[in-house]
Amino acid sequence: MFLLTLLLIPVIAAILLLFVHKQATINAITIGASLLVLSIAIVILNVNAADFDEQWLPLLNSRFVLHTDGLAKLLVLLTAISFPAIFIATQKNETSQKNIFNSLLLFTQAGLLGVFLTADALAFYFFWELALIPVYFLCSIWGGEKRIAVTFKFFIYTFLGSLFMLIGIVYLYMHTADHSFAIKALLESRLTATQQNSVFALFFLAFAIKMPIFPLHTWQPDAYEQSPTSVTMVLSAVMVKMGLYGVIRWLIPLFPIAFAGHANLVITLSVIGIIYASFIAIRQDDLKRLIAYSSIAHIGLMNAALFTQKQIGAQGVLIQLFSHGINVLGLWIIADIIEQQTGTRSMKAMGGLAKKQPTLAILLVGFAFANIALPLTNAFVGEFLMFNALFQFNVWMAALAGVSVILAAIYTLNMVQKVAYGEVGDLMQKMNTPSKQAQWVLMILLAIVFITGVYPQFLFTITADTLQQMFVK
Amino acid sequence: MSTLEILFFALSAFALVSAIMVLVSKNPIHSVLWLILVFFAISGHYVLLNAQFLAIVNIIVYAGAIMVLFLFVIMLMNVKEDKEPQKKLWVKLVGVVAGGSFLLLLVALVKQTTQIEGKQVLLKDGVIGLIHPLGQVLFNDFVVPFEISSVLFLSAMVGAVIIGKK
Amino acid sequence: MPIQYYIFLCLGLFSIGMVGVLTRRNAIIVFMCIELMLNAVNLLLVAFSKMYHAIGLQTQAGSLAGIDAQIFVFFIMVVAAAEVSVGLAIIVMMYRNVHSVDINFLNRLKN
Amino acid sequence: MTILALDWGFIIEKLIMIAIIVLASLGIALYTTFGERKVAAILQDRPGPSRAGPFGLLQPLADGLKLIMKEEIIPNAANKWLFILGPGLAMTASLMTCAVIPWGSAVDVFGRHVELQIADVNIGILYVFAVVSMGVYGIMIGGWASNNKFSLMSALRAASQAISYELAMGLALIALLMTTGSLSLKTIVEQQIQGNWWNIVYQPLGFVIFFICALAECNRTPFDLPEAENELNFGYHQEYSSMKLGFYLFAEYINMIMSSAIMASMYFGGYDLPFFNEASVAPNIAALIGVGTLLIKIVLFIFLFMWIRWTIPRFRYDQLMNLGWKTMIPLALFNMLLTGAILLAKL
Amino acid sequence: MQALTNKAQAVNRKPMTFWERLYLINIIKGMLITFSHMFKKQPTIRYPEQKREFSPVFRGLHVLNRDEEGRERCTACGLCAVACPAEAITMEAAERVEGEENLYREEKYAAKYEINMLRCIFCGLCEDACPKDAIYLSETFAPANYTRKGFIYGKPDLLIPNPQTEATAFAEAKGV
Amino acid sequence: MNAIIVSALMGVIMMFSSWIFNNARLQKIIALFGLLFLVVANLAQSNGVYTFEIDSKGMLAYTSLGLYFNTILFVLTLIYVWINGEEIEKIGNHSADFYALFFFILCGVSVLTSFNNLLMLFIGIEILSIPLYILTGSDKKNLTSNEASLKYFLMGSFSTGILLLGITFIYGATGGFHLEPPIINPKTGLTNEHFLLSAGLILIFVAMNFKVSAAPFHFWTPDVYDGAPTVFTSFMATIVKVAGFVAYIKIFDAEAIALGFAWRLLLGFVIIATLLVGNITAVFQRSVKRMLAYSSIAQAGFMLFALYGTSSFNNEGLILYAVAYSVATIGLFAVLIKMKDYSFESFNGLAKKEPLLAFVTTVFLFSLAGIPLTAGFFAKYYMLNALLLGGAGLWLLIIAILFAAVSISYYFKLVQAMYFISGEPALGEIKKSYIHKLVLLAVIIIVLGVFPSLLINYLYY
Repeated sequence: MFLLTLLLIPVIAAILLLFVHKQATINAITIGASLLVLSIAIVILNVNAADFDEQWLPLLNSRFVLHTDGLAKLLVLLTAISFPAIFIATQKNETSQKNIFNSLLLFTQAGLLGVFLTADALAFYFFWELALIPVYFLCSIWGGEKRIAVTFKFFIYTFLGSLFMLIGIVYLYMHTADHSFAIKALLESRLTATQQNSVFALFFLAFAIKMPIFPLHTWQPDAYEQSPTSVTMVLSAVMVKMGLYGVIRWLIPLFPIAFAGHANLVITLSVIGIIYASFIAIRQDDLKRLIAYSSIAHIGLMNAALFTQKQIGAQGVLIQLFSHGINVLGLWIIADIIEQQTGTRSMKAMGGLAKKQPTLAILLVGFAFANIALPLTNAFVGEFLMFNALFQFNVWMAALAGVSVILAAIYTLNMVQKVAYGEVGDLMQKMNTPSKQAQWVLMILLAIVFITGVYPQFLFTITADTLQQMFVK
Repeated sequence: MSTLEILFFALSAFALVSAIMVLVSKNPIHSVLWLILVFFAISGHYVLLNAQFLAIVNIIVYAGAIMVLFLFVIMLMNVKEDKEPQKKLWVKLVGVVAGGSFLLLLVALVKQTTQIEGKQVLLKDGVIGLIHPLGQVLFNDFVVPFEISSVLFLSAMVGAVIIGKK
Repeated sequence: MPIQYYIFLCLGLFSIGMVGVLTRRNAIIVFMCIELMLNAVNLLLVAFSKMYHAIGLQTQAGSLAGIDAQIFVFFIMVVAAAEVSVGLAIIVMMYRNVHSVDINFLNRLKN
Repeated sequence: MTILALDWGFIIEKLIMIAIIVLASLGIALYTTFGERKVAAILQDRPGPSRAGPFGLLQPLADGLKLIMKEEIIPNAANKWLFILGPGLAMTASLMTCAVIPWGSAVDVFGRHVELQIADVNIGILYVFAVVSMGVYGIMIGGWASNNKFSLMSALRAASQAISYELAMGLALIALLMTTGSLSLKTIVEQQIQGNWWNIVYQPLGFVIFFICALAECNRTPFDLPEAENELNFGYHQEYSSMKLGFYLFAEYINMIMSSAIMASMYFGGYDLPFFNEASVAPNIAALIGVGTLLIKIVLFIFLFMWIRWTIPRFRYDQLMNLGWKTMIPLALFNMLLTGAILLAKL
Repeated sequence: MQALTNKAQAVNRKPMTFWERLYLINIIKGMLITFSHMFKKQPTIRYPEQKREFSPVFRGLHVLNRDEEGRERCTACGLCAVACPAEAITMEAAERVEGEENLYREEKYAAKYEINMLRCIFCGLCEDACPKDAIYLSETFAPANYTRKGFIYGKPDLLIPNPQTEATAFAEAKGV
Repeated sequence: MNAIIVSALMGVIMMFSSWIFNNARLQKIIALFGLLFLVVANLAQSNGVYTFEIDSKGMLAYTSLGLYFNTILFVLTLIYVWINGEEIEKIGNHSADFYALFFFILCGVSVLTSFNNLLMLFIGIEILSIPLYILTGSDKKNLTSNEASLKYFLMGSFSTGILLLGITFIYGATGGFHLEPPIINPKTGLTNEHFLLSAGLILIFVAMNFKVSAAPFHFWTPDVYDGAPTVFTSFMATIVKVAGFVAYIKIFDAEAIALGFAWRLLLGFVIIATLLVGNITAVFQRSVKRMLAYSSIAQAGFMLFALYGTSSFNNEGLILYAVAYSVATIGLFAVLIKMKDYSFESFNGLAKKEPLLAFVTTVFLFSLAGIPLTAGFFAKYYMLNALLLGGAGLWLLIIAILFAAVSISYYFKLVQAMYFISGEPALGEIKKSYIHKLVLLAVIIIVLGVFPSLLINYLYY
């Protein structure tokens, strides 16, 4: 029951919001609900909550199961942190029909939590889509000029991917002994190598699109750019993690042979993606696009590390899942503050943030360091472990991927340079002090960045069981 | 060649030629008349097969009622030869080729079917074409479809009224 | 008479009807060709019926084998009559409005 | 050669009979035209044709001669083949009906046992229906081929009228067939001879419907819309002349004779002379008496036809259709249901 | 207005009763009426053989009369032409010459005497007007003709046969 | 038998009520009660209460599946009439006659769900088709309606001809019309001996594809659906189509196994062609009505999956698909009727003006697109299951999925128009109660989208 409340709170709050029109109440409900979720998430971290297990579709032998393990806890925590952060940081933003906007975001949250918590393949698919559809509406209604086409592309891509996954699920379902969707049952379905290969491809397509991995990434920069920033935050902080979550939760245990067999290919693609995204990020003028491409690069690295099948790589990825979310969230919030106040995303028009708003500039620099994965920041530990694994897997790959660190440094610092330093741009003149709440949120996030950077052990502890499961064979 | 065979081939040739004339005739009225001849030929076949009831019903229903309606409608519309819409030549060619290949395919299929090899059709004899056994079977074994077909007629009637009313 | 002869004859008639449906544009003629097809089917059914009757008679005198096909033919005729009434009503309705029985009348207008 | 193995005697017998019946029908038809004029005259208080021969008895011959001698005209714009086919069809269809009518019981001629019926098919009535439905074509084709709008209109009227009333006619007959259980006219007649009553007693309503429909089928007044002079000039045979016109006229009269014969056979005992014991005379004589009886019945019916013609005015077209569809068919259905109910009750 | 007869009836607009709507009774009534005519006397007269009696006042074709000796009575006085309302009569007079006494009764006679039968209305006024009893209307009527000219009757057509020379014809013409 | 007799009787009652009562409202109420009665009668039979005990001599065979389909289709018709009653009244002044035709169609439906003899199949299909020809042409002054009706009629009769030839061949091969699995040695499969039988089956296959508008025999569908009055298109595309599928499954469940691999190949080809034609063409349509016509072809492609194998998923899937697809389509057409014109542009900004209506429409579209939480998802899911259990290769599933994704593009075009493009919607007058009826449909879809067992469980009771 306890786990179910995690899903119910956002859903109930979302439905409530549909009937509320007063700005203050809207904010109160939204933030209250998300904070409630956060508190429960923190409780779960320490208490092992009992599984929620109910009959759902008796004919299909599908059960509604919510189950926590380290991976789930970690990502639930990330989600639970992200949403209040987003809501608080953006609560002053002017949005038409804010109640619906927030309501849809809360639905997304429920979907995401469901994805991370469920232990039933069919329910997993359900939540996967549930997380997507509100985003489609959010982006299409409140997005930028080209929102309709771009969001549609995004939607089609991800939906198509998920449909492939659905076939995979159906296929697996058919090969379980008693036709069940439960993960345990799926794990017991021993597929032959060829079967594994094909089903692996179906699943991986869905995850690869979500992450996204080169060459399936084309939807991402456009979508990030055109979406309203709150949504972009959700997308890049949490949603992309769905892909990696899927790889860890489904691909590795279910298709070990295929997983190993495809490692070279996937890692190559990932590395190409890393380099490619980094180079493009360097050339970007648009702040949001820059962050987007940087995100592609980071996710690519995580994916590559996962496919090395090395324990340290996996450990790194597990940490980085959380860290990257926090970092990127911070960057987005700052980018949003700037955009909200200056009305531009072009870095050319910026500059001199440090002079106008030193606090904000400091925060920006902090998150930028985390993005480059400087030591002491949270990302350092993860990236270090991941490179280690890559190095063990293939030196050349590691070397190539290593280039990305340098590139990341180039574009991130370039961004900091353009935004924070130099002459105060015309538009920058309009810059006011961001709201108290936003500043607090950023500070807390930055605090998390450094705390986990210095003391990553707590993340290791949470994910230890997952890691053990992955490599117990 | 026995009389029956001569009759069979004569009627078949007659039917086929008339059927082709239905297609070829430009004037719709001529088509109708040729079609009536086809029906007569088919009725002749029925007689040959000793399906008397069907032979006569065929004439009453098809030649007597249906074709009169056709003729009636064509005359009512006064469709003239020169007003007759024509399809393009290639469409016609494609149609002929399609029909021809359909025929060839099925004929080839039938030729290779071993199941019916040497099976003979009983001509002239047999009581099943007579009205008495037919009536018995129709009202015993086939009474349900018979009754249900009344729904068909009702709907056709309602429909004709709906469509026919101004 | 071998059953094949009947099958070939009926297939011939059926195909002629089909060609008519495909090549003619006058709705009435197309409809007539459909009737021709139905008739070909009827004849074939009767031929089959008599084939099975012959087989039935070999095993049992006075057998009524094959009679169901003739009843089927009867139903086909009857249904065809109902269909014709509706069909001609539709054709007349169309004629009233467009003064044509061309099945592609509207397409012709579009071109 | 199986062709030669046929029963030649049988064929010759039938051929002779066909010849006799056809010629007789033609003769009767010829004299029916005369009768028509005479009856019309009598009903209108005048003597009618009386010049040619005693009482004008040769008048029909003169008329026939005149028709044959007249000039053949085929209109330029007419469809020649169909123009010729039309009257031919009409005539053929009318004459074909007589094949199934039992003209009398059997006679013995030169040692042969000859049934006075061309063909005793077990679907006799259906055959009649089939042939009658063919008759419409003669009118339609002729009317259309004339390329005259009056002819065409008239042909259309004839066709729709025929179709409309054929339905009610069939339904009325079904009720009769339910009681007789046979479609063969011979059987029906024999049932009436052996039974106590003629079918008219069991099926009065059916007979009335059948009779009215027969009037319509023969295009007789009050249903002679196809020939409504005031609207359509002369009707479907407007463009016809000479013997082709004659064929149409003959066809009409032959239809009348045949429908009278059928009605007589089905409802009035056919060649059955009531209160007369056939066994008391030689079979041949009895058969001849039967033929005579039937002929008398036919003549009476024809007289009835004419009597109606000279009494009742023509219907309007919508009245005709209303009568057919809204009165006759429901009535026939009702009759059928009633018969069925009674039959069931008797079971 | 006073009705002349009592046959007029007001139009009955009552809806027909069931039996009336069946029409059958009326049809049978009508048929009985026609049937009853079968037994009525036929008024037909078979014409050339049988002829209808003329009424006593019948006025037919004109006849120019002669006296007992066969002489024409007409003296061409013109009174008949004057009296004729349809102006159908024309005549030309001539004087009797020597030797013609057996032909004409008076000194003056009609050389030409024509009646246009297409104009004549057979009123008989000419007969009334004639002082000499020369013209009177017979009991026959003008036969058909192919031309208009044929209907202009001259003296040869009108004169009654000579009782002296053609006694039988005269008697026949007189219809006695 | 209950359903057949009651529906025929109700048809007659409606016929008479057309001239007894001159009040369209009353007629609608009678029709609704008649439908209710029909549902009750059918349920009674499902529970073993045979009001009319008639020995059909093997012509009809009642299965729980058939009766269940009856119930579903009757309820759908009930809903359809309940929502669209007023629109039906607007077309001519024959509403009672139209209801009568509906009842006759339902009679045909109940024949098609329970036939056990090819003769009954033939009669059932004809009872189903003839009223449809008329409904299509019922907008008498409208040229497109006329032409649609004519085309539908000609194509329908043509396919009937082919069906009959197929039946004849089967008769020639088996000597009977009963639906029995032909005796074919599964080891040797089809040999020369069975050519007649297979030819017959293939011809029936072609004819049935005509009836359910599967490619390449679909070409009449867009014109007919487009030309017919929109209310009736809604009826045709849903209830009638589903009935066609029920019959289709019934025939080929029994007979198709005989064809073995060839059958799979053939069906696979038809499925792919149908999906291809339906989806790709639908993308390029400018009129929503035409788009829905093509989409119904595409959906037929999905329903064809139910024919692929012999698992229980076939029937369950078809039930779900029938309901999901029909409810959504009825709902969409009900919305479409209220639009002044059928272009996509006319939906612009609907969400602003009528948010509830827009939401409901979105639910319908989602269901058609097969998005989770709507009934359409489970429908597609079951079909995929059926396909896999039927032994289809993954490739077929992947093609199906690709086309499902394509279908998103045209369904979402409407969503985009409603929500994301501002404009004045060309919406006619619409009553609150009308929208509430549609909300009920949406609720059905969502409830079934979460708990599809609600529907399927009944099959096994």
